[in-house]
Order: sequence, then C-alpha cells, then structure tokens
Amino acid sequence: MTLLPLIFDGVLGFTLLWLAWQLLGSPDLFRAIVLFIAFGLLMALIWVRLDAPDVALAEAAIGAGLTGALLLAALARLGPPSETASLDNQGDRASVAEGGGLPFRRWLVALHLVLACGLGYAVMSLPSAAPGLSDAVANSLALSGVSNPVTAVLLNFRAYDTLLEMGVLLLALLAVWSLGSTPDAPPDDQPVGGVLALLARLLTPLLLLVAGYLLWVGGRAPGGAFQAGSVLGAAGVLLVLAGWRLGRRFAQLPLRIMLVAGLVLFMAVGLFVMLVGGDFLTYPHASAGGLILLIEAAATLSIGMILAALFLGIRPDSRADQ
Amino acid sequence: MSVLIFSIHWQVMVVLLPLAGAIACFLWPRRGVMLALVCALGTTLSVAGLSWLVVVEGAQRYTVGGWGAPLGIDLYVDGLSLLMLIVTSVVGVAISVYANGYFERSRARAFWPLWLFLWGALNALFLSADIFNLYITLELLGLAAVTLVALAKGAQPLSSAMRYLLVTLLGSLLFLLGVALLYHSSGSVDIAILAERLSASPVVWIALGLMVVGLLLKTALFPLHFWLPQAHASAPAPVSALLSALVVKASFYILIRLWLEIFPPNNFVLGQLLGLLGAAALLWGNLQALRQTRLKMLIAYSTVAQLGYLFLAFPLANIIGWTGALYMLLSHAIAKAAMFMAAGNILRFGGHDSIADLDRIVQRLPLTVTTFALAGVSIMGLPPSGGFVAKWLLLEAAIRSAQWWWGVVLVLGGLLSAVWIFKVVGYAFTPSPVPHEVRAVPASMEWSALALALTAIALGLFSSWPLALMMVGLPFGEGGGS
Amino acid sequence: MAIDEVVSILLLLAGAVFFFAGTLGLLRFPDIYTRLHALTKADNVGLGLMVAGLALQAESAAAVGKLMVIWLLVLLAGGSVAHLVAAAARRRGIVPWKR
Amino acid sequence: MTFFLFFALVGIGLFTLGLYAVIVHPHLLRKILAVNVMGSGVFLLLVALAKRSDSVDPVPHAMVITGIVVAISATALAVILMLRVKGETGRVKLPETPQE
Repeated sequence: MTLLPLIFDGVLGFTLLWLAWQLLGSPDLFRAIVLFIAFGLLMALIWVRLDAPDVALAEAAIGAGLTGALLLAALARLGPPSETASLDNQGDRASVAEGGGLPFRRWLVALHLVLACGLGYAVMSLPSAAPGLSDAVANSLALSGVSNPVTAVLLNFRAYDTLLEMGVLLLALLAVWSLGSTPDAPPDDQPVGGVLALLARLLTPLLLLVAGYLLWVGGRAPGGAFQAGSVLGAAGVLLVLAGWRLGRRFAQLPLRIMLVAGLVLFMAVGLFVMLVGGDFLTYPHASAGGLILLIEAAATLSIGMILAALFLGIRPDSRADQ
Repeated sequence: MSVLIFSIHWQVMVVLLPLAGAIACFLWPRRGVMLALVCALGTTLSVAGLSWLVVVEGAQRYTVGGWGAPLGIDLYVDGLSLLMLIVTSVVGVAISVYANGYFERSRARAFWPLWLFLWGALNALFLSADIFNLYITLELLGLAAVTLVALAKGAQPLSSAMRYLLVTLLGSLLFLLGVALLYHSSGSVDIAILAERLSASPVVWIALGLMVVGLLLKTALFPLHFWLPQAHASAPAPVSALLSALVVKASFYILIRLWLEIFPPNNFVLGQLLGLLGAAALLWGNLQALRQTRLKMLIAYSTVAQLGYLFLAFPLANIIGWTGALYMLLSHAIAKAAMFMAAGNILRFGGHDSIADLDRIVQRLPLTVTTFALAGVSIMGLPPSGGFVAKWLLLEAAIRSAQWWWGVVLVLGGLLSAVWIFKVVGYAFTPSPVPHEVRAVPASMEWSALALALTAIALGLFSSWPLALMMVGLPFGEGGGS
Repeated sequence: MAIDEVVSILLLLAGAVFFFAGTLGLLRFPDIYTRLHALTKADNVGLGLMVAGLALQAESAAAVGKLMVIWLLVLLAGGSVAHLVAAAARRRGIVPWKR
Repeated sequence: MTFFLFFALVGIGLFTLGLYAVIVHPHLLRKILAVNVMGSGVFLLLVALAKRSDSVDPVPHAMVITGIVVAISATALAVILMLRVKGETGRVKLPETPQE
C-alpha cells in the first residue's frame, strides 16, 4: 500500500501546478479567480498531508475562502467582464510590443527556468536531516502555557512576530479605509435573495460556535486565534452579503475599539508582564495559559471584524449617509 | 535618575510608542495632530534614552518573551542600528511638524496613523536581530509606505502606488524565500546564530542571492530603480521626504547588516558588482535628474543617484568605507528630506513645481530657497557639510584599498549633481514668462525644512560624535576587514 | 473482513460513482441550469453515501455526529448556492436549454 | 525522492510561475493573483522542507500562518488600489513608465 500515497501526492502536486498555470493564463478573469479558490483548497489538502493541520485551517478559511471572496467582489466592482477583458487583451499585445516582443519573452522564460533549476538544486542539496527547532520547542512546551506547539510558537515563543502581524492586519484596514472612496459598485440591482438571508441566519450562530470552539481548542489541538478569527470573518462576510450593516451608532468609536482590541490587549499584556519584572511579552509560566487565552480571545474578535471590514472595503460610517 | 534610565526597556518603548500612537490616532481622529506630536516626542525621548544606555553600557541584546534565540526573537542595538534610529527620529520629528501644516483635515485623518505605523515599522526593523521578524517589519513598512503615496490626489500617484506595492511585495517574497532556505539549512532565523552556523554552500549562496535581489529591489539600486522616481515624486511632499530619507534606507540597512554578519567572507565578485551598479546608479540618476523639468522628479532621480554612493562601500570593504557609506546615508537622509520639503513649499506657493517657472522665488520664499541651497551643498558634497565628510571618507577608503577608480566616480557624481543644483537655484533668481497665483506657505513648513538643512550642514562641522557612535559594538568588525 | 467493512467500502464506492456522474454532468450538460442540477444532486447524494460509509468506520459517536454535520452543512450550502447561481443566471436573461 | 521534497519542488514551481506571470501580465488583478501564487509557493517550500526530520517542526507552521495573514492584508490593499486606479484612469493596468 505504499504506492497509494505516492500516487495521491503526485496527483495533488501536479494538479496544483496545473491549476496555477491555468489560473495565471486563462483569459477569463472570473474563471481565474474560481480556479484560485480551488487552488487554495488543494493547498489546504497538501497542508494536511504535510502534518500541518493548523496551516490547513488557516489556508482554507483565509487563503481560499476570504481571499477568493475579496477578489470576486473586486471583479464585480471592476464592471462588466467584456470591457475589462478587451482592455486586458489590448494591454497584453501592447506589453509584448513594448517589451521587445517574442525574444523578450523567450529570454524571460529562459531566465525563469534557470532560476527554477537553481532553486531546485538548492533544495536537493540540503542535508537530509532538518536542523529545525522541533526539539527546542518540545523542550520548552511545558513552560509555554499551551500544549499545541503551533499556538505556543505563535503566542509565546515568537509572540512578537504575531503582535507585529496583527499590526499588519490593522494597517491594511487603515489603508483600505483611507483609500476607500472607490467608484461605487454597480448599484445592487438585485434585492438580496431570501435564500441568502436565510442562509446567513442559519449559519451565523453556527459559525460563531465554531469560532468559539476553535479559539478554545487552540491551546491543545489545531486551531487558535487566526483560524477562529477567520471563521468569524467569514460570518461577517456572509452578513455583509446578506445586506446586513452595522447600526450607525456602533459604526463609530465602538466599532473602532473592537477593531483594535486584539492589538491593544496584546501590547497591554506584554507591557504588564514587563512591569511585573520580565522582558517584554515574558509571561509568568503559571499564568501563561490564561494570558494567552485572553490575548487570543481579543485577537479573534479583532481579526474577524477586520477581515469582514476588509471585505466590505469602505468605512461603514461613510455608507450610513446614503 | 540613571537607575530609572536603565530600568526602562527603551527598545520596547521605541517600537510600541509609535504603534500605540497610530492606534490612538485611529480611535480619535479629531485629536490626531496632538496625539501624533506627543508620540513623536515620546519616541524621540525613548531613542535618546536608548542612546544613553548604549553609549554607557555598549551594544545591547534584548530577548523578547524571555526565551532568547533560536527559540525566541532577539532585539539587538549597536552603533549601526542606533544611528538609524536617531536619523529616523530627527527626520521624523521634522516631518511631523511639517505635515501638520501641509495636510488639510480630511487627509490628515488618514496621514497620522499611517505615518506612525511606518515609524514603528522602521524602529522595529532597525532593532530586529531575526530575519523572519525582519520580513514582517518589511511588510509593515511597505504597506504603510504604499498607502501614504496613494494619499496624493489624481491618477498618477495611484498608478505609482500600485507599481510600488507590486515591487515591494515582490521584494518581500524574494526575501522570504531566502529566509526559508536559510532556516532549513541552519535551523535558526537569528542573525547571530546564522553567522556562526552558515558556511559557503550552494544553498546559502542562492538564499543570500535571493535576499540581496529582494532588498535591492526595495532599495531601488540601478537598474531596479524603475519604480522609485514616480512614486517618490508623486507622493505628498512630507511622504516624499520620508520615503527618500528613510524607507529606502531601511532595506539598505538590512542588506548591510546581512553582508557584515552572515555573508561568507570570500564575496569579492559580488562586492565589485554592487559597487559597479552603484556607480552606474550615480551617473544615470544624476544624468536623468539633469533632464527633468519638474522639481520633484528631479529630486527623486537624485535619490536614485545618491543611493549609488551607498553601494560604493561594498567593493572597498574596509571600516572607513563602511563609515563613509553610513555617513552618506545619514547626511543624505537629512538633506534629501529637507530638499523634498522645500520642493513641497515651492509647490504649495506657486501651485506647480516646473523648474523653468520658478519665477524669482528667491525674493518671495527666501527661507525655502536657502533650505534648498543648503541641502544642495550637502548633496553635492561641498565642505562644510555631512555630504562632504561622507565623500571624504569614501575617497580615503578607495585610496587605502588601492581602488582609486571609485574615487573618480565619486568626484564625477558630485560634479553632475552640482550642475542640476545650480540650474534650479539659477531659475529661482530669474523671472518666469508666465505669472502664477501664489498662496501663503505656513511658517512651520518653512522652518522645519530649514532646520533639517541646517542639521545636514552641522553634520559636516561636528562629525566626530556620530562617527564615534557608529563604532559602538563594532558593527563593522575589528581591524581592517576583508 | 467484517461485514460492516464490506458495506462501508461498497457505500464509499457508490458515493464515488455519484461524484463521477456529477462531474461528468458538470462537464457535459448543455447549460448552466442542467449543470447545477447534475452538480448538486449528484454531490449531495454522493457525499451522503460517503458519510454513511465513513460513519461505519468511525470510532466514536462524536465522529459520526461531526460527519453528519458536515453533510448537512454541505447540503445547506450547496442548495443555497445553486439557488443563488440559478437566480443570478435568470436575472441575466440566460434562457434554459431546450432540445 | 521523498514526497516532501516533491512538494518543495512544487513550491519552487509555483514561485517561478507566479514570478513570470507578475512580470508578463498587464492586468492588475492577474498580477495580484500571481503574487498570491508566489506566496503559496514560498509557504509550501517552508513547510515541506520541515518534514525532513521525523518530529514535526511547528516553527515554519507558525511562520506560514503569519505569512497567510500578511498575504491577505496585502491583497486587500492591492485590490482597493486597483479599484482606485480603474476609477481614475478607466483602465486596469499600469501605464508604461514615461521616458522623461
């Protein structure tokens, strides 16, 4: 039975490459995005094959799901596909002409082949035993406050990375809101279907439950703030699609407080343990588990809200005027 | 007193204060200006505290989370990173004051949190001793910078911002691929541990090659500079200033750090190549600057040229060369920020920045023209200015390492930049055929720019202190270097 | 081989046949409505059979429960999405295929 | 050749394909897709090579989760910029660099 996994992996890997080839080359952008979502789902399968269930969850929810939704919404806002497609094709020809045409592309292909071969050679020449940090993580895991090693790395050993990464997420939202006066989407001519509203009503409580579960279980099993947050974000996207908007009263300061809560609490905990007498983000071993859960809970809320807000694309309070 | 200074974790403050300020500006946008100025001041004080700590106690390693490398993330401050932090603070405070006058209310609301995010990202980058952490700070920096460019009105800034975003993402991904390969060949992402464990093998060379290309793309070294002039020229003036002064220097800082710490020693060819590209950038950038008709485009091309100087240190590879390049970085950051601010004043005053129509601006904006001229002195490298000291050091390094031809390049670059600076100043004295309507320029915008230009000159008069500071913790190694 | 294993394998194979038929329909049917029909009908039944087959091999009642929830969710999502796609197609004026 | 090396090579393939596409295709949405594919390639390489030892190394996993979140942040910014470029210029591609 050793042949079966081999075939499975082979099919998985080659399909992934084929999908990438197709999605980057297909003239129809809608098709390209749908293929990209399929690409993300296959990636999630590969993460499972590579014993990375945490990554698989994040990939399925964020990489395939939310990114796909974001891109599809963007495509809809770009306007009728025929127009963009023709512009795309024009541009294609123009750029070939500008870049010196076929010889230029041949050079480029050759260059990329050389690059790929070089990288492949580099990978093959790595020593066969990985000098990774798995032992170091395993040795300190008991002190980290959680038993899921990935959560331990994300929220304890390399918590500073995660803190800055929450900053990246918040920054993206700030950027989107600052630039947000997009040419308005073609007015929603279709009244939002009853089916979608029903789906949202049914699924939202379930998604909230799943998010809570992922958050809770993240300390000892695959899951955690990012996975839970992205599930929460998916619920938000669903609500946005079903036509639901934040009430005007909440769209101001209360919303902004929820958006920054994760980062603020993270920084506050880091500073607090510093005042108690360690370095920044050095949790006392006894209370590490509780502190991590606290940070993760706030982070889940903020990540979910930010992802949904990124999908919405404009300041919620600017919409209330219309 | 001194107990208090040593008991505060200044490294953490330096990173967290701007981030906290960004969040506060986001929460209470109406108070943005006040919050931002308070944060700018607080950050500067923290940098001062950190400087004191480093000067008294030497280079500092700080373990975030208490784990220490390789498991945790370390922060490391020595003279090199401290110098970068100080430049950032000096330029940062000036830009904050300037921006207060520059932006009207609606755009100020967007500017302050983004700018503070960018400042926090810069400080985090200069402190980090961990290459994966550096990747995150690079992304934070890139996204903030791109958004700031896009704050300007019109189609041109948006297209430039989009191109800039793609370039910066590409650069980050190349860097990350290198990080992945280095991690898998050494089992750590900490720079000090990498320095111990790495030996010259094909994987290491390929990984470092990827990282160098990614960083060069972000630093806009010729011929990868194609995105820079438009992005820097079409951004709002304070943003142009901080992009040219600080953002491109951040990726250069990483490059120089990696080069000094983890590159295998026998990299003569690569060093010569980088020097060659630097020389090409120097000539090409200055020649292009001469051809420009718009002031901001001209200054942006001059940034391409000046970045070339920084790379002349790689083939020289001795301590004097490195200090020269860093002194060039320091004085260029300050002088170029002043110059972009002056251009912003001129743009505000006459509503245009066409060089031929400057229209006797010297009589009407004397402070701004003085600023431009003083900054120009440093950029040309005339004494007494920071630029002069830097070029002198580079020249000395070229002669010491018996590679006099780099000295020729240095002198040639200075001459070329003199030509365009005199051209601009000349137009400032001549009346223009077409009269333009004029608007008042706030005093804070004129004085903050002038203060920076004076600092650039002062760098030439008082060079011993920054030069001594650079050597704390011996970032360039001991003795002559390889 | 125990009888429940045989049944399980048979169920899984039957599920696979449905998936195959659904995919074939997706590729070969003439218009969007019939393709949706093939896709949702076949996949829902196919997944149901798969879930049933896997449930026989499951170790705990909780695992069976999770499998059932997955099936129900896919039913719900598949049905709703098919409806939305079909409604959007009708709004755009795509006429159902007639022989 | 073991399966994780195979996946690492697939990752390199994705990276190279994405790099080529981002250079060649003028449409901005396609460039955004290409950058995402490149990112996926790097992530795949990062995790696949960690499988060389028997025990699972969680550090690359955490890095990749971080990377995925950074990727969607960048994508969101890219999308909004693309829409603004379309709004201002009416086209979804970058103008050629003018030779000034």
